[in-house]
Amino acid sequence: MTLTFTDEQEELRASVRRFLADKSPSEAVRRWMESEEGHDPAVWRQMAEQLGLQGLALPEEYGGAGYGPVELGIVLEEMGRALLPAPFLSSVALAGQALAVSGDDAAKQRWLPGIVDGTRTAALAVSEEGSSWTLEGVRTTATPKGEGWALEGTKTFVIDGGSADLLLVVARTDEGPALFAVEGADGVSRSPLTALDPTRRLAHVTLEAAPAVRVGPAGDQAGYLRDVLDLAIVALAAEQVGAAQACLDLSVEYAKIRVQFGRPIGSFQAIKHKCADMLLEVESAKSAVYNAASVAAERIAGAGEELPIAAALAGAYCSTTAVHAAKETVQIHGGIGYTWEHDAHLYLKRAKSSELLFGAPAAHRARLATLVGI
Amino acid sequence: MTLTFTDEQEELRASVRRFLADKSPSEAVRRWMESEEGHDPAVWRQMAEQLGLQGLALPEEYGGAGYGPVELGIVLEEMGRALLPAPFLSSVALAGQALAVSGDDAAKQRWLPGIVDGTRTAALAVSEEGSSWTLEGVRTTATPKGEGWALEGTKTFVIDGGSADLLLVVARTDEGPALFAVEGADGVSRSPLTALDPTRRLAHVTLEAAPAVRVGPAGDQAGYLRDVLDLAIVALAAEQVGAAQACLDLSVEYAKIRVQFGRPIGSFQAIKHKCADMLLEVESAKSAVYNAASVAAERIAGAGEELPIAAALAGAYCSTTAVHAAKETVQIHGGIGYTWEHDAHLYLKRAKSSELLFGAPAAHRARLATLVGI
Amino acid sequence: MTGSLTATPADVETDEEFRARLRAFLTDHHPGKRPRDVVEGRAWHKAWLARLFDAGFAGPSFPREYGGMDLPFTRQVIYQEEYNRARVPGPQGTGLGIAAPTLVKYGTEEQKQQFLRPMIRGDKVWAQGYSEPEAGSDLPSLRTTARREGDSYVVDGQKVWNTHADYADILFTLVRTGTPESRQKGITYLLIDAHAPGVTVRPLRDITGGTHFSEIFFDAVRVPVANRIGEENEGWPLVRTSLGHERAAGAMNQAALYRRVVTELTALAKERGLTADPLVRDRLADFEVRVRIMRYTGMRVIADIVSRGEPGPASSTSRLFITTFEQDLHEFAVDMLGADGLLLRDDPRSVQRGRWVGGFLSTRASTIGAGTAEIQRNTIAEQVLGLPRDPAMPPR
Amino acid sequence: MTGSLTATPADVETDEEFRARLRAFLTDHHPGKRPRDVVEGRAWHKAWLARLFDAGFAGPSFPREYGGMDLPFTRQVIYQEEYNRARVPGPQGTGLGIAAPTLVKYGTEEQKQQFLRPMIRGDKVWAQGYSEPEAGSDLPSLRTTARREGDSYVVDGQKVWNTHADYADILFTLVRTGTPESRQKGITYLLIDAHAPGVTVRPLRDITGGTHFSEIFFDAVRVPVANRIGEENEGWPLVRTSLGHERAAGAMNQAALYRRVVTELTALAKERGLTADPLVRDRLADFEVRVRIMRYTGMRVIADIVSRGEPGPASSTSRLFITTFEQDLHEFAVDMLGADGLLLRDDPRSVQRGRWVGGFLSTRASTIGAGTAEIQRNTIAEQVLGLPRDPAMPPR
Repeated sequence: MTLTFTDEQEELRASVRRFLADKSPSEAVRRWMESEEGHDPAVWRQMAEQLGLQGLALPEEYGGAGYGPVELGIVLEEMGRALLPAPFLSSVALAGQALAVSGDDAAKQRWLPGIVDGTRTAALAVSEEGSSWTLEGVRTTATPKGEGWALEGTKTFVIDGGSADLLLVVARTDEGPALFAVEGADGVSRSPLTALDPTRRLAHVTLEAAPAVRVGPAGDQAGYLRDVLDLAIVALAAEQVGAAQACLDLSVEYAKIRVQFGRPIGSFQAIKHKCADMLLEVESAKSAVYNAASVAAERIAGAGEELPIAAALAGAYCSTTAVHAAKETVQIHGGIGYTWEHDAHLYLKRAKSSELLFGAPAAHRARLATLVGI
Repeated sequence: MTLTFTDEQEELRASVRRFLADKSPSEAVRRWMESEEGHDPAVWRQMAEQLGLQGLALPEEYGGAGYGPVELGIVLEEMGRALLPAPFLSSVALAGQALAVSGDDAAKQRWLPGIVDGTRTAALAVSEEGSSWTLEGVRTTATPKGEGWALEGTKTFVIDGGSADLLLVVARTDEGPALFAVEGADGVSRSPLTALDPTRRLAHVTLEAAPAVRVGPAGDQAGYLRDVLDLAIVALAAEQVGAAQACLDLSVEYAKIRVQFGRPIGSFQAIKHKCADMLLEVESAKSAVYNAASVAAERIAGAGEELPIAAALAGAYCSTTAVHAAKETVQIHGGIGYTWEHDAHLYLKRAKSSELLFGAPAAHRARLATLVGI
Repeated sequence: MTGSLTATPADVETDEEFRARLRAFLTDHHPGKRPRDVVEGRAWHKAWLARLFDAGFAGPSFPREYGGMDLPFTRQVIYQEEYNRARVPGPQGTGLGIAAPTLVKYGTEEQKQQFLRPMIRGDKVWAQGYSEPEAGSDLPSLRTTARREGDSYVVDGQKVWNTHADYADILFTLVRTGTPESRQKGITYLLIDAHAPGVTVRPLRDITGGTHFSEIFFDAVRVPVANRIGEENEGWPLVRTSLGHERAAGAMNQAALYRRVVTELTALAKERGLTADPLVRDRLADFEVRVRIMRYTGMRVIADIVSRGEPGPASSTSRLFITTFEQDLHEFAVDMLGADGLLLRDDPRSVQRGRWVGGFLSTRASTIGAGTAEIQRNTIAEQVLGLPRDPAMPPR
Repeated sequence: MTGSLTATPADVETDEEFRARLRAFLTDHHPGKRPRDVVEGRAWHKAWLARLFDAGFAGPSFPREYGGMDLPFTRQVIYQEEYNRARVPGPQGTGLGIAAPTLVKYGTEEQKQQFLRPMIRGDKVWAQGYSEPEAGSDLPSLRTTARREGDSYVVDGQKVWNTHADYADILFTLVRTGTPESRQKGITYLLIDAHAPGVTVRPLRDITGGTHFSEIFFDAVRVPVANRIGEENEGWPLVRTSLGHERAAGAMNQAALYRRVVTELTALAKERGLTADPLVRDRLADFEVRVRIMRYTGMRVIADIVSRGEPGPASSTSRLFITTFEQDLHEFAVDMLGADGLLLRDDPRSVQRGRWVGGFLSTRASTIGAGTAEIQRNTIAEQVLGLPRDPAMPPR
């Protein structure tokens, strides 16, 4: 288990941070979050072409760099910090990793190269109405039809589900839940959701006899699906930690310069103690997510049996940390933190949204309790 | 509903406070808490003879003054504040009120006068091993035997159960739970418990064919027993509020005089904010318990259907408030608060003990949820 | 206009008769649903307030000579209970709650005659001009200046966080007339015509995406000296004009409001089958505890005022209690709803038109506006508990 | 005595061989159960430490010339892991953890030769004399004085909160040699013979009812100037001697300890059927989360030290994390057990000999001793985050 970073990894972090500071500063985030597309396609292309970020953690045989969840986590942490609006989490971390661990060579061959070079995007559709990020809650059905399958059901809160070229849909079969690839508009209707976080697009997807291809090797009972869900949780947790760190940084900076009663507000104990508690939580969240990313890497290498535990732990702790940090950031900034112009609310909305998309902290803890035998 | 006090009630509070400051200062509390008896019999007599406290809230026809739970609450608040070690809660508030609402004239005639004049004490035995302050948890049985009944079972955490002249025991009959009076040693074995709070005596009581008299009018299915339990919870909540106020007072006083870094620690925001939060909780707890006492008074007068709700609410909130106040008092006092010599730990022990004796806050909230239809 | 008042004077009417009469009026004349359109809504609101006034039911705590009802405190409480129960719109702007008591206490007879009646009738909407971008919690450091020129002051500067300023007629404003370092000792209280030349009001977009607040810019605005309340440089104490009774009644209103909200949240939880989860039940029960305590505390404060003439320490912590409560409640509601709780008002699938997530955002202001929660705790500690001031703080 | 060390030098032994050799020693020579009697227990403890030393397994981080093992840091971690796993008693007193690094850094060669070996072997027990009744969190205000008289200092004053002082041989003590107002600039670091005339050690009863701390009274105690570490009036920087590596290893030990404790608490909850309650499960899961994070953070700090030579900011918050964790954990355990959780060790019906309620009381000290949680937060904010100091605080 590695909990510290190599020089190469630190260099990756630095270059992603530079890139995002340059290409996706706050003004750009705000411009694109209010746009139709929701993100800057030029930046998306540059990410792929200049930095190769989309392929960084995807297999070399499909054009990727073959790194793993640790490096992906570094990238996501920086994207969370910059609040980058882009289909990176959805297409690369969720769908890309899902394909990569599917064991289905045909599917990988067919879709990974496009994800890797950024020319195509994919989304992972798990949640349904009234359910959350679990296999148990899936009611969408898949029935064999001709050479392929037909899907019937409704998926919701699909991240970037409105724009993705490929939808990877978890659906029930007689043999249990499995993953299906849906392309094209046949039997698929997508509608955007108007939700809290303006920097992330969510969609409602209705499937009516939608033609689909099963993803996963023949005979496999989709045992890897739990990994798919857990890898998504770990990826989101990395983003959350980056956002929490950004909140802490904003708060500390502001507390140093904002003067009230003739002194910087950071000289008041109330502000100091808030910042100290944020640091404690941010550092603890880093421990949780670096461990989880490290276990995820082992999992991809065929070991890492602790992944469900590590993911549940990171999901529970990092969610809470990010929301708390964002709330404190608004509070420490006072009136200015309540304005649309300041970024505090963007972090708050991202954090609160992320906290609930893949299961609330209590749900993660409940799963953890079962996993560790409580 | 009355939520403020009359001049007469304020005078009662002042005289009880004076009496306790005079007769039961900290040194006396400490002396008696380490004694065999656990309290000062002389002070107990003076409370009865000079102030008539034991009879204050008990019916006039048995020698009491005929006041009710509001006045009793005032007395208990002051006793909580002074950490008085005496069988007042057990004998007067628990057993005395139980008899008073039993509707059983013979029982009242037989036992109330002794409780009122302080010559005899009584205890109320509800909890059993693994259970708490509920009727559902009672497994002790009562079977008819001759003119009376025979009790079989084990009661625990009986407040002042070791020294009480009379034990009022909740036991099961074929018709449901009922209250029974047990006097004498026949079939009764009592052993003291060594527990957290040194200012309150607790006992474990084993009943083996113990002869008992049923308390309660013939034909009644002991419907008043829920009131008995609720009156106890309200009484304890009053004590808790008094203790919490004492903690706040101690903390504020100390914060004004203790100098660190060349200034009183009360000038630091961290200490100020702790004290402000304590005040908020103490005042809120007062609202809860004054309401509960007022509803209890209505209940005794035949109305007050909200008593179960008011008691559960007061039990939940006041318990938490007292424990929090006591923990903060230790913390604010720093090293000195960790010494045996300072009273902070006595409040902490009393508060933690009281929090758990009649059901933990979450149990009160669960009951409240059911009562209000959540 | 005061006819209806004197026709049924308080001394011949019992409290319960008064309650019945008010309730009947509010029921019979209930203005119905507010029009959706903002401008129409304001006109509708104004018409309601005028009708209320004309029937003698406006300004319960204010003197009759200025159009108020001059009710004894117990009857003010009844008034608030019934008003709240009827769910009719309250005053527009913040004049009645904040400026009016100041005017009554510090205004000249001419000022009271001129300003109070149109304010109470709702003909003129008042908004506050206190906060500034640089002077947030530290109000005494405000920088908007007023320079005396003959019979006028010339005002320059910027205010922010002004609710209702975008449609207000009069801005009650704090300005600096002393030296820049004069703090509390150089502040003057002015009533500024919001329509005067040089006044610009700009809506401020907040984190909810809405514009509930404005910024006000003063560019050489001329204000008659006659519009000064109190003396020059002596405006600071006016800010602290005790709202004791109003505040107590306000707390009761909040308690009644949140009583409804908790009931609605519980109903929502049950409807969605969420109360099967003991963690949800425990939290809901905790809100039930707190919302009831909110009411008991309000009653206790009122009872103390009635019986002793002043509220006890409980009144000092009410606001902190309520603001933290409303933040916790709305956030919990979103959490309880899970991802569905994230949908905003505009989404057709949103839960109850996104009220909970909207409340999650808007209640962030609860612990910031009108003194942050941190400043409130300082004040409670110092003024109620008597803890010593921070030696590095400017004198109060 | 150093024979066994040189027989298997680190450079010819792999980490795993070292681990195996240490584990074998600790297993084969495990001293068994500590005698109940306090005095016997201390002698038993001393004998174990001497055996450990004589086998070359004492003082992992200290130079060999003074009897230590001089292990590279990775191997110190292995040492701590195995030591902790074996559940054998650690050092007596607080010398090895606190005074020894100070001596190594600031002591003269003579002092190191004289003091380190007997300390590492456990022949001499060391206890700290820093805190005073009036100087709690504000250590620079300490008042115990040392007056120079020829080759001696004459020490007068009182210390408090001294663990192990009741059986210590040497007290490492801070005394004032400057003016009463000199604060950090007038403090000197002295080693005082605990058996010298004029030293009185009095056990202090604490809230647990036990005597885990003592008070120390100095009444004209003569201390040779040779026992001064560093220069006169320059003792203050010695207090801050970085314990970096030891602290990281200590945090790992705590994590390992609490790993066991959480497992035991969970087992207790299951045994009593309490995990059926989702509220209990949720809390237990939260402790599971936190105790695992404690370990990951420890590993992360160690990994940073190994790879970069210094710990990151995570090391600054470890103590706060652990102390609040241990308070929460013990209080929750009592709550979970209900009234049964109130029974003390001496009660035959107590749950697990009252360990949880005992921990509830003793962990109250966790956020007080060695700097309150409030002071810790100040320090983190100022020294790690760079927030400005309170202008009304004395300079650091």
